[in-house]
Formats: sequence, structure tokens, C-alpha cells
Amino acid sequence: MIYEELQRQIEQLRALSRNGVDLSEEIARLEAKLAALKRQTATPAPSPAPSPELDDWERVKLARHPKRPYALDYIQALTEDFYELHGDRLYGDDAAVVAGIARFDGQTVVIVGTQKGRDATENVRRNFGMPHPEGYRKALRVMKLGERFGFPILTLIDTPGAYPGVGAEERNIGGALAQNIYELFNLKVPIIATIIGEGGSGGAIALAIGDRVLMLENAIYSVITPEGCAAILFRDASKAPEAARALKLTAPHLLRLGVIDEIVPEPPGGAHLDPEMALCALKSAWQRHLREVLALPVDVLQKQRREKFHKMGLYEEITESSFS
Amino acid sequence: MIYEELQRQIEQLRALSRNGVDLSEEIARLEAKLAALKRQTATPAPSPAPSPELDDWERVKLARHPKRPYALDYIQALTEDFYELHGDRLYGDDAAVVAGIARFDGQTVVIVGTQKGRDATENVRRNFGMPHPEGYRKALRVMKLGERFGFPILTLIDTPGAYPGVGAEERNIGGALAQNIYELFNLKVPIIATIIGEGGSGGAIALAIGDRVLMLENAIYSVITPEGCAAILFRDASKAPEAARALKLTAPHLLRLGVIDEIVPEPPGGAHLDPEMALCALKSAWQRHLREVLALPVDVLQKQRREKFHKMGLYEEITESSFS
Amino acid sequence: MAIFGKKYFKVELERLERKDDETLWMKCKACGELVFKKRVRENNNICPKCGEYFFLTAPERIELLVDPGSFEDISRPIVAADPLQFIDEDGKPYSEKVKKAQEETGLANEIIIGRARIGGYPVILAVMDFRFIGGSMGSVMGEQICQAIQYAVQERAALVLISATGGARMQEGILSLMQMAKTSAARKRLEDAKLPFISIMTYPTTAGVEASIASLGDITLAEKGALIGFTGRRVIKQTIRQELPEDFQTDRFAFEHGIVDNVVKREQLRDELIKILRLFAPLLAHSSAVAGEAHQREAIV
Amino acid sequence: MAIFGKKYFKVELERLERKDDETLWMKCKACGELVFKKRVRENNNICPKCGEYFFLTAPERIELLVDPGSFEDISRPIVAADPLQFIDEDGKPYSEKVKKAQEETGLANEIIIGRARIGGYPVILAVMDFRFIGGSMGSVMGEQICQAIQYAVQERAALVLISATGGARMQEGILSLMQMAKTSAARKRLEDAKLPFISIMTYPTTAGVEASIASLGDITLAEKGALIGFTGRRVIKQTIRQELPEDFQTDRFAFEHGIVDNVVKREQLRDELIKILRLFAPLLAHSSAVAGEAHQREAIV
Ligand SMILES: [Zn+2]
Ligand SMILES: [Zn+2]
Repeated sequence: MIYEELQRQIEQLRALSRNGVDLSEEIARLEAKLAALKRQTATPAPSPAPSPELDDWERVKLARHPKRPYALDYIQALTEDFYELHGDRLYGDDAAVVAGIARFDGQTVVIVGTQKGRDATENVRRNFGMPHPEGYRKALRVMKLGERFGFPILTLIDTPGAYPGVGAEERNIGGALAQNIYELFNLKVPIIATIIGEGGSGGAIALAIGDRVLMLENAIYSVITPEGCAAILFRDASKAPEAARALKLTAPHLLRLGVIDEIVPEPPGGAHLDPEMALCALKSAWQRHLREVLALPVDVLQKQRREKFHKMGLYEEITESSFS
Repeated sequence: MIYEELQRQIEQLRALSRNGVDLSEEIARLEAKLAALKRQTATPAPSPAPSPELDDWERVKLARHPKRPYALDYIQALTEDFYELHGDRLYGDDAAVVAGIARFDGQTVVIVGTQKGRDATENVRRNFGMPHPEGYRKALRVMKLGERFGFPILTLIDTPGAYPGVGAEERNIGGALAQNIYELFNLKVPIIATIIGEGGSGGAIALAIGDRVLMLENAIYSVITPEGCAAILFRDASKAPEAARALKLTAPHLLRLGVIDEIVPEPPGGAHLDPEMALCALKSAWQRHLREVLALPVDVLQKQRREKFHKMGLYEEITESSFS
Repeated sequence: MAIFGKKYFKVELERLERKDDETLWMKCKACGELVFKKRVRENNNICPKCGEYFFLTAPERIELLVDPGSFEDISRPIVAADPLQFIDEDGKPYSEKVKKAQEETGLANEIIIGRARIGGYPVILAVMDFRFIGGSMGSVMGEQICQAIQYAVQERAALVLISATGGARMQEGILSLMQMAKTSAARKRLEDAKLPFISIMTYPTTAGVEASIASLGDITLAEKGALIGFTGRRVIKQTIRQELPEDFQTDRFAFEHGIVDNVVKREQLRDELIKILRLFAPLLAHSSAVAGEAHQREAIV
Repeated sequence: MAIFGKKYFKVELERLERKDDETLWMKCKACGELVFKKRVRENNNICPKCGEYFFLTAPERIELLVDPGSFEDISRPIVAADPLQFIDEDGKPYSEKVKKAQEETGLANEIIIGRARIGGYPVILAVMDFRFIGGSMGSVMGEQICQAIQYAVQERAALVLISATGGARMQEGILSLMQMAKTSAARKRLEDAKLPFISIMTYPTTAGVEASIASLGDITLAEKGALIGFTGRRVIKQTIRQELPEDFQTDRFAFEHGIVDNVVKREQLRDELIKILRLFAPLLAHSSAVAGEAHQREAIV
């Protein structure tokens, strides 16, 4: 078979390498090719089971359901040997963000996520999953640690947004979000971002730049909360359900808009009703996508990541013929 | 002449470049060679005029003299168009550190220094030249900005040390110093550090990693203040003069110990008596050294920078014959 | 819709003067004095009596900064689409809101990009106009900023971004959020090309723009009187249920918290830019004679 | 000076046990109880009655962490020189101070470096001993740390640095300060080789060491009870003339201020290291059978 031949070639190059010739780049390219070949023969992505379309507002409620699996639930169930790291080395630690190293599918990975609390006490500690600048800076520090060792990065997003507080503004929360977005594009390792619950605006996108952006079936991802949108645009916060529909913030809409790559299916009624199933679905999505992105050389990876986001947006060309 | 020939060759390569061939590296190497050649024919470094050796404690007093030129005095006199930048983008600004871009000798450079105040009001604002973490982080931010554009970096050190306070510890002053030292070794542009007054311990070395480390004739550079050393080792702070002598913290000692590259001469009695002369001497030292380091390719520069500091230290080998 | 015909909304500075001619006098909101409009304009839209800063439109801002006659609108001829088919409470579709803004401002979009010289140095300007739906960033702004970056790289010009924005364009939903990513990704091209990016934050620079491209400048200036922050004051007050500090999110606040390099008075912005550009001159395309001259002049002073 | 003969001060862990045999019991400083020395040792030098941590010497620390029989002292055979000809107030030259420390500790220097396995994973250990002139960093420590880094790179082992130090070795003057630079420069070699550097801060980790190599770990752990900071409490108190916060510079303080990744009890340090090393295993030289085994065992649990 062709890829056994390729495998042999790679090993020969490796042997040469040991004799002092630097062939790391050539080897990497061949390995990417090999992986790509293997991928072609692998099973294709499952098309998400078309569960009955829920109303967008219902989905908002599911995304925020207090029994929904949170970041640490996925981390604990899907990875082994998770070792949590703390602190941004600048100012503090932020429990609204969890970050660490783990093994997934036989591979050491870095995982970063926003974390909500399961009860009142934990929610105080985790600030309801709303990070301060130190949370985003911790995340970036740990992702850069992953980059240093060549570990791919998995992010889990579930936050109402960055915390709207005085301290956050004092410590330049806007700058922290901007820095994360910027640096994520430059990281030399694969990144898979997954919106697992609430993807709240700037606080979400600062962890959601990836070579793949996945989204759970009942997760939401939006530029503003439905309540915020209703208050500002409809001058009535109680009109959140309408705003939710107007904002097109659910996974099927976002797939259509080209913002996400894949919907990860949930059990009927939501992930909290059968967490095992949701976990399992995310696991297989991660495995599949990770294998694909790991096969790409770094420069291709970074280029594609940039291009992917560069394409997002919709506008109309004005041509002379537009005016008549 | 050989270097006119070289110059012609470089221009030809440049012309080729404009047609789409990337020859930037080759051009850079040739330019380095050219500069090196020119340097050989240039005037040699002036050996510092052997002014009468002052007592070390006298030098400490000169280094701290309230009329001594401070960082901004050198910046204002020796550079043009200095544009000061502020803030670390993380927490705050720190007036104990000045950082900005300027032109020196026709070349855009980044300048960073610790800054003391000239009177009580300014000293409160500048915290007597004792920076907080945000000062060092601002410095690093601006030096990295210089690196991005290929601007060489000049640092001016004149600080009793990093500020010993609660906030500084809370914001990880030790980590900030460590990070600066580490990153300075990795910067891809030339760095010339100059101790102009007090070089106080960790707070000084965090800005004093350079391809060249220069020191004004009456400046001091020490692991601890004479007062601190006296209090700890001699259990009597008033023995500072003895401690000053014991610590070997003056420029002639440091040159002998291999810690600095050159002593920049001061007028008799100290730089404050004839600032013009001190400024002039530093200018010519900067010019000479800058020309030298700018001629080196980045990899050589970084390697030499590391090796330079790797050699510092003194210990004795134990051999079997040591014991008889 | 006559407006659509005009060279696809290209901004021409010479036409600006005429618009103010309807009345000669205006009343200052701050001090209540009647002031001569033309005098206000000549004074950078600052009240000559009390110093209050009046609002600047994007064309006015451009005029304030560039070398006379050097500006050329190079905006891509695009306008907002309506990806969500968004209809607000008044029953008005987003597309109408956009048209209304176009008619009221005479602009095609919330941002103008143009090629110009400042003190003779080549710059690409990207200037937001707050009048146009709060200067909010939708797909058009994202694309125009990327275009501006591309022009800057092609022409070896500095990028000067002037923000006046409430953040993301909610009516474009998630696609407006994605412009934070799109613009931040493109910013790297300037870095790779060793070209300076100067970000100027004015009143207001908040939310999605502040948390992306506006915070990624090599050098960041706050115009005096700027409002700079991520979350709006009202939302924060609701959340923390406390009074906010007096200077919260002001220019001073941003400076003290290390967010901006300098706070610059409006009337000095142009000079400040020239000072900065001069330092980057060797990296920019050949500057015009004016630059050399200006340079020498000031070097002597 | 008999001590000089012993294989140039190489540390051999097997010999440690005997030293304690002089008396069988000791009094705990914290709870005042009489405790059986052997019991204390078996308990990681923690009081079995009240949990107080007793001081650990470098050899004790090593013994606590490494796989039995795996440790080999690879310290470079060097000892402190006296570059300043430093004489302290008692009229004693620095060289005598060093000799005294050597006699009292049986160590050549304030730091031991060695090759070992922890849970089967290959590590290079660099362990300071506070008894030796406050574990302060002079030219010897700087050089040994650089050596440790070189060994780690050559052998593809993780570097584990255990700090117990008051900072720089004043008596070596500026050369001790330069060790901050020397060690921080060398640290890059681990990064280039993609090898993990785990920094463990114990009581105390301060000043010159804290402000350089100890703060440059990929992962930083504080041992429970650690003291972590740059400037000593006394100096800060003198400067600010205020009482310091209760928890100032404690392990908890370092954790809350984002300075360390985790605070780990002494008795769990070895397991914690194994957990971490396991994640980096693919980057390390082939781990011994023990590692594989240990790994499988724990994976099942
Ligand atoms: Zn007025
Ligand atoms: Zn006890």
C-alpha cells in the first residue's frame, strides 16, 4: 500500500536525521501527507442527526440549564490525567477559567475552558463563569505553554461573557480579549474550540479562535445576550425570547452562516438528560478533527485558520448598475 | 577599495530584490561584513582616562548625587524626537520607568530607563526611581515593540532597586524581573545597557542584559546596597562605607571582574560637575558600540549575548590532587 | 436615494465646507454661549469660549489630520447586507436603518478608509463615524479595516485607525462578533511587514472594537475626552450595584491603568502623529518633499 | 578536613540514615511533644503529632522524591572561590565561611544536582540546601544549574529545581547577581529542546533566585508552608512602615496572586511530580519499566 511505502520513507529519513542531518521539516511534511492519506480512507464525519428544530429561546434555556455538563465535566470524562494549572503570573488566579494539561486519545493536549459553578458557593468562586482579565491571561499563558511543547489546544466555551466590573476594566479587559484573539491566530499548534453552553460575546470569542469551531446542538453563541439585545434594541428586557430569535444564535443558524464547522449532537431534550451521550459525541468529534488538524504542517494550519475567519461576514458590493 | 566593491555588490542585490527575489538575508550578511570592515579602519575605543582612583564609598555618594544626570537628561541630550510611551497594557503605568522611541545617530532606537525625580514632588511621582512590576512590564512591552521593527535597544539604569512594597509582591515583582531577564536574552535586536548611576540589584539587572554593558565611571552596580549589606553581614547599617568597599561595586572593579565591557569616563569630581562632558562621552561610546553590534547577524548577536553572561562567575575546580 | 449615485459615496473633503452654511451661529451645549460656527470649525470643533469638544464626523476628523489635498477615499464599494433579516421593535428592518444612516450622513458606511499624507508621511487612514449607527462594527467595517491593512502593506504606509464606536453591530448578530477575529487576524500582516499601526481612541471606543483591533496598536493614543472601555457604564452599574468611580473609563483612567500610551488634545493630534511617523519614516515608502521639509524645520526648532 | 576526601562530596543517599542515630527522640518546636525521630523521618520530616513541617536538607529532599536507588550525584566538582576577598565583621574571610558550611553539612555546595528517576521518568534534579549559607546563589549554584540544564538536554530528562534559598550570595558581590542572568539565559535551552522545567518553591524562595530561574518554570509548585517573594518582610516593613498582611508571601498568597500553579503538601510532592511527568512522557527519553508499570497501574485506578 502507498502509505506503508510512505511510512518506510519517513523512517529512513528519521534514521538519517540521527546522523546529524536536519530533516525535521521534510519528515513533518511527509507525515502530514501520510495522515491526510489515512484520513481519506477513514470514516467521514457523521451528519448531525436532524433532531426536531427547537425554538431558539428554548435552546437558550437549554444552553443555560443548571444541570448541563460544564467544562470540567467534559475534561474529567474525556481526558486522562488532567493537571490543572493556575495563575497568570501577573496579578492573580481566576476560577472562572480552568486551564491545564491532559491526555486525550493518547495525545498530550492543553485544555482551557470557562467554568460555571454547580451551586451557589461554587458560583461565587467561579463568578458564574464570567472571567476577569487574569482568567484570559492565564488561559493565554497555558496555551503558550502548550505551543512550546507542541501540544494541540482544546478550548471549551461556556460563559455569559467577560465580567462587567470595575476591576476588570481597570485591568484592561478589552485589551486582554484582544490580545488573546490576536495570539490565538499566531499559535503554532492546532486549536479546536467548542462552544458547549453559552458563548457570550467578546468573552467567548477570546477563547474560540480555532482551526475548528465546534458547537453543541443546544449551545448558543452570540454577540450579545438576548436580554441585552432586547433592552437596547427593543427597549424592553422581557422581549428576550424575540431577541433570541432575531439574533440567530443557535448552532443550526451559525452553521448556515459559516461561523462554526460542525454541530455536535445532543440527546433529545438536551445534554443534561443524557450526559454520557453528549460526552461521547464530543469525544468522537474531537478525535476526528484532531487527527485532521494534526496532519497539517504548521504554516498551512495558520494560513487556513486566518483564512477561515477572514471569510466571515456578509456585505453587498455596490456596482454602477446598483443605481439607476 | 574593497568596501566600495562590497557596497556595489549590495546595491546590485537590492536591485535584484526589487524584482521579487528574496535576498534580504544575503544583503544583511554583506552589510554586516561591510560594517565590520569599516570598523577595523575606524578609530579604536578610547581607553578611559585614568582619573585618580576615588574611594569606593565616595563613588557611591557620587552615583547617588542629587544633581547627577538622570536617564531623561541623557535621552533629551543625546537623542532626537524622543517619543515616550506609557503603560504595560495590563495594570498601569509606572513613572519610575521611562520608555520610548527616539532617533540616535540617525537611527531609530528604543530607549528604556529607570528615572529618579529631581525634587520631592517628582520623586514621589517617580517613586525615587524604584519601579513596580508594571514598570518592568512596560519596559518589556516597549522593548518588544522595538524588536518588532528591528530598532536597537538602549537601556539606562539608575535605580536603588525594585520597590520593596506589598503591591509589588502581590503583582509578582520577582516574576516580572525574571521574565525581563529571560526575554532580553531572546530579543532579536542589539541591546546596549548602561549603568549611569545606581545599579541596584535585581531591579537593575532586569534592564541590564545587553550585548554591551557600559558603566559610567562613578556609577555603582551591586547585588545589595552597602547599607543593606552592612545591616545583614556586619549587623550595623552605619558600616555602609566598609560594606561599599567590600562589595567591589564600582566600575573599575566590575571591569576587572568581567561584568562590564567599558567604563564611560566622567569629568573629574563627577558627571554633575560637567554634564556636557559626561553626555558627550556616553554618546561616543554608544555610537561606537552600536555600530559594532548592528553589524552582527541576529543569531551571532544572540549567541554572543548568552555566552557573555554564561562566562560570568568564579569558582574553583576540585581535583583529586586538591586533597592530600 | 439620489445620494447613491455620487461616486459610490466617496468622501471628498472639499465638499464638506458647504454643509454647515445653513446657519451661521450655534449654541454651545456646555457653556450656553452663542458661537460662530465657522470659528468652531476652524478650532477643530472645539468651543472657542469654553473648550468643550464637539463631535467630529469622520470626514471632519480626516480633514483635521491630513496634509491638505492629500486625501483619497479608497473604501471598498460595499455596503451592509442583512444576514439575519433583522427587524427591530419599530418593525423596521436593518436594511432601512442602514439606508437612513446613509442618507443622514452622506456616507456609505460607518467607516471610511483612505490614502493620505500626514506631515508628508504616507498613511492609510481608517476612520469611524459615530453618527452611522453608533459607529458599530459589522461585516463592512471588518472588511474595510482588512482592506486598509492590505493597502498599508502594499504601499508601505502606516495604518492609522481612529475609533468612534459603541462596539459590535448587534443587527448583524454573530457575524459582527466575528469581525473582532477577522480584523485581529489581519493585523499580523502589518507586524510581518514591519509597518506601524497607530490606534487612536476617541469618544467612545468600547466593546467589540475596543476588545479587538483598537487595542492592538503599536502605539495607542486617547484623544482628550475619550471614553475607553469594554463594558458600558450602565451595564456595570447594574451588575455591581454601586456607584462608579468619577473618572471611570475616561482618557485619564485609561492612561493611569496602562491602557493607552498618551492622551492627546484634539488640536495636537496631527502634530503628535507627525512626531510618531517621523520615527518610523525609514520603514515607510518614500515620504514626500513636505515630510523632509517639515522634518528639517522641526529638527531646527 | 577529612570530609574533602569523600568522592569530592558526592551525595550518597544510603549513608543518610546513619546520621540521625545519635538520639532517638526529638521535641517538636511547634507542639512541644516528644516524637520518635525515625517516625518523623518516615513521615517526610513532618511532626506526626501536629503536622508541623521540619526542615529538609537537600539529601533528605532528594530521598523523598526519587525512585529508590535511582539517584546519582552529577554535581560538577567545583567549590566557591572568593572573588572579592570578602571579609565579614567577625573578621572571617568568605572562604572560611564556606569551609565551615561544608563541614557542617557534609556538602560541597549549596546545591546538589543529580540524575534520577521519579516514577520511572528521567529527571535531572537541582536541589538547594538552606543550611549551606542560606542556600544562597553564588557562582557555583549558577554553574551547577547550567550544568543541570545541559544534562537534561543531553539525556532528554525533565529538569526539577527545588529552591530553598535566601537569594543571592552577597559575599560574591556582583558575580552572584550575574548568576540570575546566567541561569535565565541557559533556561532557553530547555525550551528549545521541548523539555519540561518544573520549579518547586519551598520555605524560603526569595530574592535573586525567586527573581530569576525559580520563576521561569513551565510549571511552578509551592510546597505547603513555602515562603515566596522578592523582598524580605523586614525590609518591606521598614519601607512602608505598616503591618504586613497576615498571609503575606505565604504559599496561599503566591497561589492567590497567580504566582504558582499549585500548592502541594510535602507528602504529595512525589506523586504530583509523577502526575506532571506523565504528561510530558513522550518528550522524555525512554522511561524505565517502572514508569510504564506505574502508569498503567494508575490509569486503571
Ligand atoms: Zn462652550
Ligand atoms: Zn508537633
